[in-house]
Amino acid sequence: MLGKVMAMAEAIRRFVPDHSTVALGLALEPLIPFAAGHELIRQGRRDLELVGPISDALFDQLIGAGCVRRVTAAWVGNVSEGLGHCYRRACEERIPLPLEVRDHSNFSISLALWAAAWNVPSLPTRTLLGSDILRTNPALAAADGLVHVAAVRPDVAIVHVQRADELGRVHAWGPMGITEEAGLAADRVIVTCEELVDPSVTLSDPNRILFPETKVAAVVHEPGGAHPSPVQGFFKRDHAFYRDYAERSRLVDGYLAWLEQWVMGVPDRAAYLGRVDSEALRILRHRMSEPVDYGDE
Amino acid sequence: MLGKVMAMAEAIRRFVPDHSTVALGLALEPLIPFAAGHELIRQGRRDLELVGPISDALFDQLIGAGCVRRVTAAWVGNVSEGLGHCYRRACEERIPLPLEVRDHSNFSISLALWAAAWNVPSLPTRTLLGSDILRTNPALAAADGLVHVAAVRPDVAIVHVQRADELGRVHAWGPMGITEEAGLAADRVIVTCEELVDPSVTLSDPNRILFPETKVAAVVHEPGGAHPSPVQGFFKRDHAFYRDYAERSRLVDGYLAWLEQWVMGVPDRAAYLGRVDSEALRILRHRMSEPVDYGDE
Amino acid sequence: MATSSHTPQELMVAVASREIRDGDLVFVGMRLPILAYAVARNAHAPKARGLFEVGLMRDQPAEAFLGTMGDPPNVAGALWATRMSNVMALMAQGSVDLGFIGGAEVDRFGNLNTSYVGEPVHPTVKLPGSGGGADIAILSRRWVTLMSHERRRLVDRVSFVTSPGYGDGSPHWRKRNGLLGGGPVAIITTLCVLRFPELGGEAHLASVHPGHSVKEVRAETGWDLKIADEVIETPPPTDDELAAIRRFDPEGFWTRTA
Amino acid sequence: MATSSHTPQELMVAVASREIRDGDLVFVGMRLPILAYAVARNAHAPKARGLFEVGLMRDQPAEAFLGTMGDPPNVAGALWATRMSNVMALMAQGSVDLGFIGGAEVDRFGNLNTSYVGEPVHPTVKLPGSGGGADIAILSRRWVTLMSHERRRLVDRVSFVTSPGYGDGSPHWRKRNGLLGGGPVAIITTLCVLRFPELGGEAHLASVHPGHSVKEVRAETGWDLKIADEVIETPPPTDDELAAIRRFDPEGFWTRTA
Repeated sequence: MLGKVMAMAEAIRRFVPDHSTVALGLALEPLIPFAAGHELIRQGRRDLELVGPISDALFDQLIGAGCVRRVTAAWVGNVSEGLGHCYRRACEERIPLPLEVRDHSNFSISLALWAAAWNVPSLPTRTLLGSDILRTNPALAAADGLVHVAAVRPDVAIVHVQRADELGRVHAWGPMGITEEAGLAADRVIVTCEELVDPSVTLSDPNRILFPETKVAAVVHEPGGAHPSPVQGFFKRDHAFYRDYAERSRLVDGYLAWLEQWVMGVPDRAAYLGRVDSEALRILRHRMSEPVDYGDE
Repeated sequence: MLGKVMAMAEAIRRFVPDHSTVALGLALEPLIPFAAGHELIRQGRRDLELVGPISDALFDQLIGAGCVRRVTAAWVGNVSEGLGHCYRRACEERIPLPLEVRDHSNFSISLALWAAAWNVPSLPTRTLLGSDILRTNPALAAADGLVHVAAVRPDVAIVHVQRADELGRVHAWGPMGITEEAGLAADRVIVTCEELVDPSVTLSDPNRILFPETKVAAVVHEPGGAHPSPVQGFFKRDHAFYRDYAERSRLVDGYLAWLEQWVMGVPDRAAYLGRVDSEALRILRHRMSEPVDYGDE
Repeated sequence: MATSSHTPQELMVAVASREIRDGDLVFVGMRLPILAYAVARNAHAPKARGLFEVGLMRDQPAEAFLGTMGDPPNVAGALWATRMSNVMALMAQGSVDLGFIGGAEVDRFGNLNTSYVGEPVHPTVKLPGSGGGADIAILSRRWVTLMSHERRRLVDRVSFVTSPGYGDGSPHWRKRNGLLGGGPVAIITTLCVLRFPELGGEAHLASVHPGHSVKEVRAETGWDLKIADEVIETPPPTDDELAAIRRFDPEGFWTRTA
Repeated sequence: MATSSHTPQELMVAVASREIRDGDLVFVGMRLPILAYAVARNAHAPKARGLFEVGLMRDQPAEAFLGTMGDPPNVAGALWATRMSNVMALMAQGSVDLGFIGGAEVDRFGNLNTSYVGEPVHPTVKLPGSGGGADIAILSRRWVTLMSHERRRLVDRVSFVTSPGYGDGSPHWRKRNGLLGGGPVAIITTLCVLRFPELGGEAHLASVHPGHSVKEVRAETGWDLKIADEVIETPPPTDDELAAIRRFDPEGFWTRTA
């Protein structure tokens, strides 16, 4: 009854309606919830506002598919390859749709989420002074030698993590980017995970639990759900896959062919993974952390 | 050469001069660096500003010993027993010295440290609206329906943790209170630890490392250095010791006798522990955390 | 079914536990409320969660006695061990349904003083301070305070408002001053329970504990206390409640000492 | 001793690595600077530390090739895996000695544009944006940018300042505008190295890479480039530098492709 486990299609249908503000790709290059993003595309979600820091190819894919009305982010492109071609087409030619851009820096988008997490209208910072980003983003205001970054409150944050339990206690490791503040700022969190584990595993280390379980609305067991992004301890980054996407998405037809092959033409992540040599990407050199003792009596 | 390990007396002598602003007791009831505080008293440190959230008996002991000029904290007393008698005498009768008090709430002292960590003059919050704390603390200003909490930048934060290595990589677990923001806000951190471990232990779990090593000036291997406060996995809280301190510190003479017995009359922590039945406090029921895999290749 | 032999503290814990609704996120605080949470969780509120400013969220109460919220048994099995600022973030968002605050001095409008008796510059008594009290009073959806019922503690107006209740008692005082939370709903004392009107304002006597009288309560209250139309006798702790209290406070550290 | 056979990217990495002083805390960023950090760490800067906005601090370079700063080899053995906001806190405090920023377009005063070519409302080219670039440009003590030397990239004035250098070049422009960090010290291109005066201002040609000429540099630069009194030839990568570069980029992903 308390369990939050569901299939990806159900989690996206129930918790990410059209017009939602969605934070994802919050750890920058690793742990990007590509599987969840592709389900958003398959379900034809529209008018989304995407929120993120340096945002790798998934933002570009969602924009190309026409799901996105506004991007509030520090960077949108293909981290190892450069420009995001769908992002360019949307901004330069309104293809497939016009796109509103609210530029941030990595620091300022983090502060925008901390402002929402602490429920204040804005937080001050010394970054962005002297940058024209202040001119184009109405959510940033300079005053008294400081920049005031308006709160950004996502309706939902989508995170891919290494392991979670059915009640939404999440363990993630590696660099966290802006994941924690996004989860605290969001109304709710959708978790996709490599491993669905027993609560005795997550509760054995409460300091590693990333969010309060009260924020987590859905837990989707989706191994490989972050491909082609890396997952510490599970998968290496598939650089070639990013390169192939960059080349094929250069023109609209190429992008649409790519989308058909990897998103529209596959029913779910399992089918997608059947077309990837994920074994070649699997991490084989294990480096286990030293346990700590929560002994109490 | 790179090693930061030193004896308590040297760490306090080198890194906590008179007039310092010192943050300690940052995890509230657990992990209070009593051994470091007692060394401050033995070395006759003067004119300190103490910074903390709910601050258990150590603040009271330092105030009674005449080390403290100002307290910037949310609460000063004896958590399981109630009032802090030395704190009362200092505020009510200027015994042994007058004391300046800058009252905060738990939330506002945390924000004061985050402001310093992010190097901004203040951070806004909705707490403290309607509280007379705004009237008495000049570091808090109400405007536009918000309270602006001025940055508090400690010269040094002193933390007791479960384990650290000689280069200052720290693993601590259990509730962290305001430890992280205090360490980031402080110019430098003094670490006292139950276990001095090999870097292969700390670096096996970089997500558990509490501060950047660049902040850590000294590592003191001081088992039992938090007594009578609890240390998850190591020691239970010594409630009777707090009760005894509360009763004996009710009057100045009793406090001074207590101080002679437990601080001035003992050369160091080892001698102090020789007078405590620490075996009765040792935690015997172990609860090890499930390891995580930082595998990379 | 009620039993006759219980201490005033045991009754206060039982009464406090009944303020916890199932599913509540409770900002627990210290001392008696820790027991009240444990009692509620084991009785009528099995889906309640506890939040502790030290940096913890729990569902099950700790398995062993707690002298403080940061004692090791409160950490083992926690749902979240984190920073205080993250716990405060949840409360600032309005996610905390109920908070408990210990009071040294309270007034007719539910304002708490835990800072100074007398002038702050030269106090006759320096109290420990806010801790998280002001944060709970301002940000939680509703809150309750527990204290010993003495005329010097229940005063007409506190000289220093550490944790605001309904301010000067004027209509919508909290809203006008930008306070997000709803304010105090009850003052649980050693003699009785005081409650507040739906929209806040002045406290009134709602129930008197067994063995005590309205007359005694008025004599020990520092203002002309309003009395509810029907003052009931506070239902004493049930055997189940007492059993739970004594399981979590086996030596009576909190409930069987003065 | 220098070798003749190296790619332009390999030279740029070697030159960038020489900007890192021993003991520096380096905000590393992406691509070539990741290699520059590895080269410096293995040569003249064994006590340097690297900071990555993804949320990492390292001493030793990663043991394996990195396509991004967040690749697993960059996490294993890290000194700190944390939140971006904590990494930014260190930079906001002035603790970052040197930062690297990738540039799409730079002007004579060292201002970088990585946002818009043309009007932001109807850009002719939408570039990816700041990432951490603006943060590094404003908050690090000194910074360096690397880019392909093309007349369309090195322009008189950028139309959009994503990451500010010395603004309009007027004296103390950064200080007057409240920028904490010191500003750019070098622009490393495929043809040459441009440097800035001690107190900032306009870039000048400091060294020309082997096989290229001042004339060529001027022709490929979008403003009337100042020339240092003594323009030297950029010292080519040493064998040790090349060996290190090729160890950390074995397939030439970053240094042997266009």
